[in-house]
Amino acid sequence: MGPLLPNDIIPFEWSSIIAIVIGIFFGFILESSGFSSSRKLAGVFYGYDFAVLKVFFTAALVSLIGLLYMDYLGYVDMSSLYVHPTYLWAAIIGGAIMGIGFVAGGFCPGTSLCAVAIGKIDAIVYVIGIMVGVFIFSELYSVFEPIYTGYFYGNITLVDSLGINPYWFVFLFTIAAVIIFVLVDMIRKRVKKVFY
Amino acid sequence: MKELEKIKRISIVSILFILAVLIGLLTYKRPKNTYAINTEKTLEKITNNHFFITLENINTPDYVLIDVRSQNEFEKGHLEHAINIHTPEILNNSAFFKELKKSNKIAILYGENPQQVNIPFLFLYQLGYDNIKLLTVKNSYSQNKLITKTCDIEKLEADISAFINESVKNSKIKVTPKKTIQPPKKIITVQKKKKKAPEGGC
Amino acid sequence: MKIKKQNKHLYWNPYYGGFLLGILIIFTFYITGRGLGASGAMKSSVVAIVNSAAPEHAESSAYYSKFLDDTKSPMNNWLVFETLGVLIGALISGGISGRIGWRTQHSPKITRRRRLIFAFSGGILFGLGAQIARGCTSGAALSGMAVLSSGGFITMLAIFGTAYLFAYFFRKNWI
Amino acid sequence: MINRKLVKFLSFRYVILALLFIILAGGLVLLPKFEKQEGIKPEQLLSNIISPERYITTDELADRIINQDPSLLLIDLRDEETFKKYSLPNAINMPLKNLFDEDSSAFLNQDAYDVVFFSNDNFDADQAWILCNRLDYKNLYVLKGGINRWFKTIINPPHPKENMPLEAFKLYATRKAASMYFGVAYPDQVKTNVPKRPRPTPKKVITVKKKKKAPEGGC
Repeated sequence: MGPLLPNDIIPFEWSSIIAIVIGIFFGFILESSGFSSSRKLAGVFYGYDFAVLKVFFTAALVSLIGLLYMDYLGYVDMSSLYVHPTYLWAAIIGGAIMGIGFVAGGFCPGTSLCAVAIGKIDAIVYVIGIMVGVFIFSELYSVFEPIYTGYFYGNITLVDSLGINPYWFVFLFTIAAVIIFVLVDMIRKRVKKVFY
Repeated sequence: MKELEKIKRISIVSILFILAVLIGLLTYKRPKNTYAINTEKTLEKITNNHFFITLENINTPDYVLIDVRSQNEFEKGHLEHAINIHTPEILNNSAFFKELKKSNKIAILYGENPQQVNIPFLFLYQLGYDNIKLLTVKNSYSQNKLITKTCDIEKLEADISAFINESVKNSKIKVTPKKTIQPPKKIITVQKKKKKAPEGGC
Repeated sequence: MKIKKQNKHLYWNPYYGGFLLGILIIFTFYITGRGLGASGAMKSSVVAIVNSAAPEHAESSAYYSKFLDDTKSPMNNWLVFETLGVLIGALISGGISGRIGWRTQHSPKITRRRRLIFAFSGGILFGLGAQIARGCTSGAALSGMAVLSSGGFITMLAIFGTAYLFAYFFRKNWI
Repeated sequence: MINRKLVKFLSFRYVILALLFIILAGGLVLLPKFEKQEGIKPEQLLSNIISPERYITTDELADRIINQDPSLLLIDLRDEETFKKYSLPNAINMPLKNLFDEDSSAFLNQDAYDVVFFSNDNFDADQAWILCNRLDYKNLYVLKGGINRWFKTIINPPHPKENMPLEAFKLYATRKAASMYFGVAYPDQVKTNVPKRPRPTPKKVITVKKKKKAPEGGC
């Protein structure tokens, strides 16, 4: 039946209620897997706790495998799902700035909201920082405009850009992920334990 | 890292997930007949090469004549050793067509007139049986004997504008050539509101 | 009270959390056809604030006008509701395992002030980067990877790549 | 001792989980491929194309053209020069080859207008109709007999012989009037042909804003 809301199987008024419900689950999962503590998040860069990597890759893989099976069985039509647009240099430069922000601040927007919910003051400051960052971007929009709109390759998927078979890609990606998980555990054993 | 030891829940959930996928796969029944080519390819194929065949060259051995008319019309008269498959029953004997395709015989469809044969022809073509041809022939009965005349398709029989001008010329009274009233060029607003594209983003 | 105190730091198995998050993403794509998101809500709130503070400036500037349409306020947006849900969900989960309490979490080596300064500057950088790349880790990277979007993969690689490169400079904050 | 056994057991459980995961992903690769099914199911398509209610007769079409039916949209599937020589008033030329071009899909995939396909006879028109019906486009019709029948019935109606019933004469009268509308002049038009003052059709300019609703969003 494909995505239910755009196909009007569920009337559009429900979308905000569904958003809240999805948000509740999202917040619950993030918080209980420990993403509300910035030190656990930063552990992925310093080797003492690779929770972020594990959660991130498992979530991506499970959703990818699930969606591909549903697409094969005809329950969802992958071509009508929203694909994040590919602005090449915007993604690289934006990603670089976000990377530094991640290491410095210790949060990403989703996890900072979880931390705000349980009363972390640094998270609140972080969220205000994000708002200031957004404000700066919009004020200096003319400066960022060429990057922001340049090198647009459309909402393409890896299948279009690399011409690979999605099933094979997922299979190899899963094997790579398992290898990374094993390596990551070895690294964690060798790195000095940090109690947080 | 105590939480890595807690494995009970992850095992239960992953087994449930794999079970769900297996159930989905087992209960998945492949649709009985599936299209082989999509609409763009079909359009391109039928407009480029022609599948018409005339009455003379149909007696070579690996041609199979198929009559798409109804049963009683078939009884009244049909070309020699033709097989009768009425259009609504095409899907029921798709096995017959599959077997035809395997033994790469060419199936020639014919009916009362080419327009009537066009429907089963295009339908079968989209299902992937591209070993079919269309007999451009018109069947009619006189004293219950079948007469088949070849006819051609999409041929403009009369030049209408010439007819109109000529009729205007020889009509006695001088008729101001009434400019056929051209209603304003119709420009169509197209609201593609069938499916709301899912907007998304971070 | 002792039990509550004791399992304050008992989080889920990361694979279990990742698994449920994957299921949630499938559920979100199946129902709404779009992925999750977070920084979009902050953008809408900034737009709303600027619009209420200086409406004519908001109208004139190229960036704000993109998100302003007079039919509904910028806050009436899917992501804002989802962010509301995230706050509620985190509150519930925090409440269950007793992690709620006003505090600043920082490594014993650094002072609270330094942690707040870094959090603020990190926030600014992240806000800027999220706008340029049109998505943050959960919006562009995670939801992008779920549908194999190459933009999502590039963003994810860029984020984690630079984070690992610059981890050395910020190590005093964390270790 | 127990701890080491426990760790060994746990790592063993992880190995199973990892293997299960890889098999699950591998399963995707082994699934038999099939062409992406486009359009409605074959059974449904067959029942649609058998039913004749897609045809519109030439008399009915002539009547709707004369009354300038606003919801009528004529699509001529013949090639360029035959279209130039003669075509129905206000018809849009869309040769069968580029039925699925970018701009032509705006005319087909909409339910504001009744789309009537016509060609010399209804061979190409039927083919176009079947393909569009497979893509589930709504209210498409085919002109029965195409331009040839249009000529034989409307432009040059056969004069009914005496023994024909009254309806044949009435039908002939209406067809003759219709042919006059389409420009055919008859010698016995004694009274000067008072130019029928056309009702001023309201000037209708509707712009084609074919804006596919692109998924906006982003963050």
